[in-house]
Amino acid sequence: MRAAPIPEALLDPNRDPGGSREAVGLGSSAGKGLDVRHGTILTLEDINVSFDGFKALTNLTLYIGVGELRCIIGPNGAGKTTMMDVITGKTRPTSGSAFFGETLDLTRLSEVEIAQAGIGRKFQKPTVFEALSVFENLELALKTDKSVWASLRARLSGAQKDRIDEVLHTIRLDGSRHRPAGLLSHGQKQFLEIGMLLVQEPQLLLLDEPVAGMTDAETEFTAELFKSLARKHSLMVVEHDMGFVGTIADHVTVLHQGSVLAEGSLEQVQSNERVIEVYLGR
Amino acid sequence: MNQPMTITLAQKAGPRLSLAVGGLVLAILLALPLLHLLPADSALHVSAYTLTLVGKILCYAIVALALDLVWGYAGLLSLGHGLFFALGGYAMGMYLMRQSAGDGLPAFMSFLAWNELPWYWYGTSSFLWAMCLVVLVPGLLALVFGYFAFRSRIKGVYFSIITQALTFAGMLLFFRNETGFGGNNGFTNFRTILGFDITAQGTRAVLFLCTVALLTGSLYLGFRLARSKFGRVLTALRDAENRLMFCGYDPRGYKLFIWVLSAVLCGLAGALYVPQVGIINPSEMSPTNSIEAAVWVALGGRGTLIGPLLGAGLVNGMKSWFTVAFPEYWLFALGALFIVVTLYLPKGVIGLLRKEKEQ
Amino acid sequence: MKRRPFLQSTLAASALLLTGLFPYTAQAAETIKVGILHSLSGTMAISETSLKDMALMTIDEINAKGGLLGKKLEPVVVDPASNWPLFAEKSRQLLTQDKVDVVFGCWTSVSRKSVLPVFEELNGLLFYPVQYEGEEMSPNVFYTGAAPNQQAIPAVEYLMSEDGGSAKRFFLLGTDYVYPRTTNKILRAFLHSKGVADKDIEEVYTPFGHSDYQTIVANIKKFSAGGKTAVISTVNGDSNVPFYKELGSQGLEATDIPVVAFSVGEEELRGIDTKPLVGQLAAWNYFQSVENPVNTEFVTKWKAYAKAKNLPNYQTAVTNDPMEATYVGINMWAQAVTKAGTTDVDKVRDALAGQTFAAPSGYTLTMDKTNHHLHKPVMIGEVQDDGQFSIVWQTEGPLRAQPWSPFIPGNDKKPDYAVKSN
Amino acid sequence: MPASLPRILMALALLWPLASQAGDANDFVAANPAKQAKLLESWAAQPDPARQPLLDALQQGRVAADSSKTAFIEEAGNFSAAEGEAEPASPPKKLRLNNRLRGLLQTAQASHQLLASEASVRLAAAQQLQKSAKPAQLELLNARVASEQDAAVRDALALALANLQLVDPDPAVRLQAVRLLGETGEPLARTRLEALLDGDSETDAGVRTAAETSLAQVKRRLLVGELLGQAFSGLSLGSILLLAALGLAITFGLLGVINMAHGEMLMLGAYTTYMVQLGFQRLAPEYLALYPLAALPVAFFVTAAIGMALERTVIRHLYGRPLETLLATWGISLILIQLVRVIFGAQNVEVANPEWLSGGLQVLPNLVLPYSRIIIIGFALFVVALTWLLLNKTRLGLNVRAVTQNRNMAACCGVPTGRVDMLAFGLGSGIAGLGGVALSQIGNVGPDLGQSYIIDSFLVVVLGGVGQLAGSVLAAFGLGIANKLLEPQIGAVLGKILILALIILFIQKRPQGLFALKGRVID
Repeated sequence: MRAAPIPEALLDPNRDPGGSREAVGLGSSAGKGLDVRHGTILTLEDINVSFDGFKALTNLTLYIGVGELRCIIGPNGAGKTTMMDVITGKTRPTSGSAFFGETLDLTRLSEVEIAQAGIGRKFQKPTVFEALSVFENLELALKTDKSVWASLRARLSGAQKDRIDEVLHTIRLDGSRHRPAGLLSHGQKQFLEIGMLLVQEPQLLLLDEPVAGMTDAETEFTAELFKSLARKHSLMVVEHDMGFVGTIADHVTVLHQGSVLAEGSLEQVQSNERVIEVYLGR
Repeated sequence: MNQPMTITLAQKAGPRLSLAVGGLVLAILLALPLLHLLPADSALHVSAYTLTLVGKILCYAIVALALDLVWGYAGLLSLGHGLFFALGGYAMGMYLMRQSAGDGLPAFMSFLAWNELPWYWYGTSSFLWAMCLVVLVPGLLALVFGYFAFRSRIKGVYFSIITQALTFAGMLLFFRNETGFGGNNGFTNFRTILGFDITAQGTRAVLFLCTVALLTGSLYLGFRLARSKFGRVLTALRDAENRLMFCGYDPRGYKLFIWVLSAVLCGLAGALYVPQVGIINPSEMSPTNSIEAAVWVALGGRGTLIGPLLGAGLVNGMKSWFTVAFPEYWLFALGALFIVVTLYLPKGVIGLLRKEKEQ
Repeated sequence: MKRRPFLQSTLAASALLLTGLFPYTAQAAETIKVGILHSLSGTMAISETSLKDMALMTIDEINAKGGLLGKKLEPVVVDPASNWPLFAEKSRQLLTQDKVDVVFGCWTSVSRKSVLPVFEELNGLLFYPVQYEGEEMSPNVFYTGAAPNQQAIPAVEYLMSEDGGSAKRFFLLGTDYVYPRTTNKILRAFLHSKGVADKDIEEVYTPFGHSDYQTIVANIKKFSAGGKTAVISTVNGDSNVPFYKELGSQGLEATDIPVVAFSVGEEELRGIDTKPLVGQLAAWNYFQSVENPVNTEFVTKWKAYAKAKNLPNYQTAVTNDPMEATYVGINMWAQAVTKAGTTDVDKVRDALAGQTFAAPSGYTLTMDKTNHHLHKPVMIGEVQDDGQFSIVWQTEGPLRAQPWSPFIPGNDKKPDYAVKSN
Repeated sequence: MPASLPRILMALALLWPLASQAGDANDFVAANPAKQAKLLESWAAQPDPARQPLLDALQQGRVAADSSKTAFIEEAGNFSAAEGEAEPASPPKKLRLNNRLRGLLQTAQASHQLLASEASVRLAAAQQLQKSAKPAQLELLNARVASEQDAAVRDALALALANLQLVDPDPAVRLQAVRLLGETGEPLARTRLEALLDGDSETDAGVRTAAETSLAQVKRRLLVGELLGQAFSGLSLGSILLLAALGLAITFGLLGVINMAHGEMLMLGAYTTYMVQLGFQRLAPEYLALYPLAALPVAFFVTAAIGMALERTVIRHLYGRPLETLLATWGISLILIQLVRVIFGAQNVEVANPEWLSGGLQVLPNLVLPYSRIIIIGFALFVVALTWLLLNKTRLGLNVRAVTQNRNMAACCGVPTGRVDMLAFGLGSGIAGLGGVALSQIGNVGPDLGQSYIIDSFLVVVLGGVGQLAGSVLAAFGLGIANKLLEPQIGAVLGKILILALIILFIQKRPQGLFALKGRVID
């Protein structure tokens, strides 16, 4: 199988992918050490993963540009979640290379190191710390020194409190700040998790079905949120909801049987015959 | 379960009441050894039996608290805490044996016709070094074991079972005469501690006070930990370890810290237990004892600081009473208690008390 | 709604706790209190329960004869639950809270070691009824079981005799704890003194609760090819069944390789099918099958008692050595109290020295004047298919105990009278 | 000494025919043990078919004596005089033999049985004599070898003779004997040959060299037997661990209940066996030998019923809270232990192996495979197969797997989850009950029986990988064999400790056990 075509935008050195060259310097999200000289924040090349003979990913090659908002779609079992596992270090590929920026080899880093390097992940099923209050959830996610010793002496500074308040406001949970996260509704948990990603200030956000279980209004709001996040951050969104994908995506990648089937704008992808074949059946 | 909530809850429900009860209990505990010093015919005299019994239960309470730190807060159920407790006890026992042996070898060694001390006995005649061992031996063992276990992400039942295997192996090892710790008889017949007669009223009172101090200290430590960000990270770790890792926390360090701390607390409790009870032997390492400790915690209410103390007190108090009043039936009572508590009081006795308060 | 019952149960629980901490003390002194300290639950219950019942029977018997010093005996039974620290706690409770005048109890050495400091501190009186490794002589304990020279050494002498099969090689098999280790140490020294070389002695230990004896039995077989072999077993209670079953199924018979056991008596044989065991040996100071009027009466009384109290499996009730030792101990204590005219520990201790009692073993046993141990006869019994022993050899008369075995270096300097270990 | 003893015996033997008429039985009964031993030795050297009934009676313990030392033989409760006509002067008392006499009696029996008409009896007798023949029997053996018709018996006799010929004055005879011994695998032959290597005891160099060659051969055969024995004991221990753990593999492995009361299910299975045995003894003593077979279904249903009752009353409230099931089942286990202790007493109860489960199969001279163990290995495999079939080929199994994988989904699909849970727990408990029946045949049956197996059972299940039947099987046999390999090297105690340490290390390496399912991480 041939490697999927690389988007033009990424090949053209004169073009700012996602128009976000300057985003590198924006906010604190652009990690001090991360080398994104070539405008690519994530590079996956020829990734293979197999579980006891079952090939979950086959020669997967994918690039995400700095500040880009990429949607990944694909039928069940296409390898979307496995790909996220590879990026976050949860699953080790049998072969292939995965780089964050130009220099960070994701296949050699532990999950924690990857998270600390600036990749945040939202799980398919919203996962929050149910026994802690909403505020405490955000406090834990906050970008700060996360070593044992630091946590023993940690006190929130005024600026940090303000930051949490700000995010609480953004995700519309100011009213529930002292409620235990376990008592939130499904949609609220989704937002809380997104909020946790925000305070973590990663450069790359991996979002696995973020709007599942949300009302239309919430979905709309999420779309707005993501659009505002792009450019400052790079986003990779796995989603089934085509409507949602249509409202946010500049670029869409279709995965099928563990490798990239098609890539391009939503219209391009939707008119791709192979995609139609896969989605609609022969 | 929900620790931070319960703390806020307790605060709401009336810190004054909690403080008053706590202060009262502490006052009683501090008064007991003083009353013990009264002449035996005085009406207020507290007998050595009561004092050692309460002292023993307090030591168990420390173990329960230590276990709760790893189980209730970090979600790691150890079925091997008896090992750390016994190791601390053995370290103290070595010192006590050396004290009663004077310049010679401990009695059981001359009896095995050993002519010199094994290397690991060197320096145990020094109280200071023995105290170091009390902390170091359980601490280092926990560190090494924990490092490997947490590195391999062993958790849940797997963790419980291998800790059980660990303490079982320890028990078999200490059973052997050849290991050099007195075989299954262990250490008994202690005479003096720091030159004081171990059976003297004053020594008993001081040992008891040390136990109370250790318990209060551990409680305070636990309280501070639970209220710090560290405590919240532990709770988060217990409920969603993966989420925590993707937030950039390395769970290994957190687990290892609390695990070693807990082991050291157990070791200290063991060290205070031995001179009060007068014997340390390998049966303290039997898996059954460690399971019983888990039962104290569950009974009292895990994830709280006071619960384990209540649990240890209740179970051991009942044990002392039942084994005299209905010697043949106490196992029925104990067994039924476990079942009732797990079925109807998932939050333990403390949950029950809280419910009362809420209404 | 649920509030009240909950409150009540909490109150009840705390009441339980309080009564546990401060047990009501003493009623009027119309009775003489006798403590019974045997595990009724846990791993040792298997052996100790029948001693508790035997003690109660003996106390009933003394009460039926009018008690002591005009007072009835009142037994105080506690359950130390096979938990050694609990033994110490319970003994303190018996002595200081219940204020008993004497305690009958303990089985394992570790339990005795656990209570010893308490008895010495409070000047209590303990009667210990089980054979043990020796190396102890406390003024507060009377040992009515055998010391090693009253059990192990005569047994080995028998094995070396022509009647015992003239054994040349010895396989010492034990559970890995203090009693087997010490006994085997003494036996090895004894065998050396008889000219048996180290290559003809094999010592093997198993962990507690060991249940797989395949390898060991195979090794015994292999070892026995080198000459007439006897196995000396100090295997602990529960492991005996799998051991004997394995001997049987691998076809080792007593005629080929006799096994002499020091911890297997009538009570243990109740749990074993004895047909494959016929001919295996045990060494004790008493067997139920001893024929004399005292024993006949003793056995009859016990069976009647077991039936009257509806003890489990009373149909097959048997007596054994530690039960006899308990019986002898209580009776000797009663005689000493009568002689001293008081239950005061120091006076009773003095009165006990030289006390004699016509025991079910058919001998008149004497409490030694100085060393707190009974003079006891030694008997070797062969297992019969009915679970009883037939006595194949016995000493001429009772032997004086040597708690400090001469075969352990350094013991020659130990005094031959009881001194506090502290 | 060895030279003089035969001579004395020969002299005695010459006198014997006269004395013999006075009545062997009465002589024996009147003699003291030392004299009885002499009598038996002389009988062994001079077999007389007329003495056979007496020997049989002695061996069966039916010989008695009255106060006048007249011998009587008991027959179904009646005593009749062993010789001539006599009425007991007092109630006859049975003669008790000690071990030494019993051994001599065996040898004497064997001598007499050499005259038996059945070849198989003669063969067994010859084999017995290989072990215990005395120099006094040299002449007898020589005569029998010469007259024996059956080849196998003759070979066996020749070997028994060879043992005695090792001290023959003629080097040629010795040489032949040594060569003959080299063809056996008897552990005793090894000792006998080793004794010849020494220049003092064996003067002839040729015999010494032959002894060396023979010894090497014997040693090789012995080694084979030892290795096979080790392998077998490993398998056997593995099968026992497996039977102990299999029930747990279901209740813990599939249902996720940390079932601390599992050991007590084993114990109840064993006690059921005891009860069935009692029942047979009372009601159908003629079929007593079959009681273990009858106990299997009974134990299965009894423990399954108890398991189901526990599941319905306690455990069903605790699904999804595994660590709490630990506490509740621990409570259950305490109650069951004490209950059994109150009902049956704290002592072990007697469960006897029936005839067909006693003894063993003599494969090599130094290798006996006990029938009980062979059958238990087979039984373990049978139970595994049965469990596998139940779980994989039946509707119940499908439901169980569905419920354990996704309870809610299964409920939605119309699977009666409550019933399935109950049945699955019952199945696990029932299998534990079957394990209990097997354990009762090799170990003790007491209230604490389960406690001694519970830790091992958990280790097997965890090591194999929770929820993996095949993993449990592999882990059980692996542990059994590893244990038996280590035991001869470092002893049982250190072996056990080392095994525990290895398990801890192994779980570090493979936290999910031997047979873990790999796959996408599910959160």
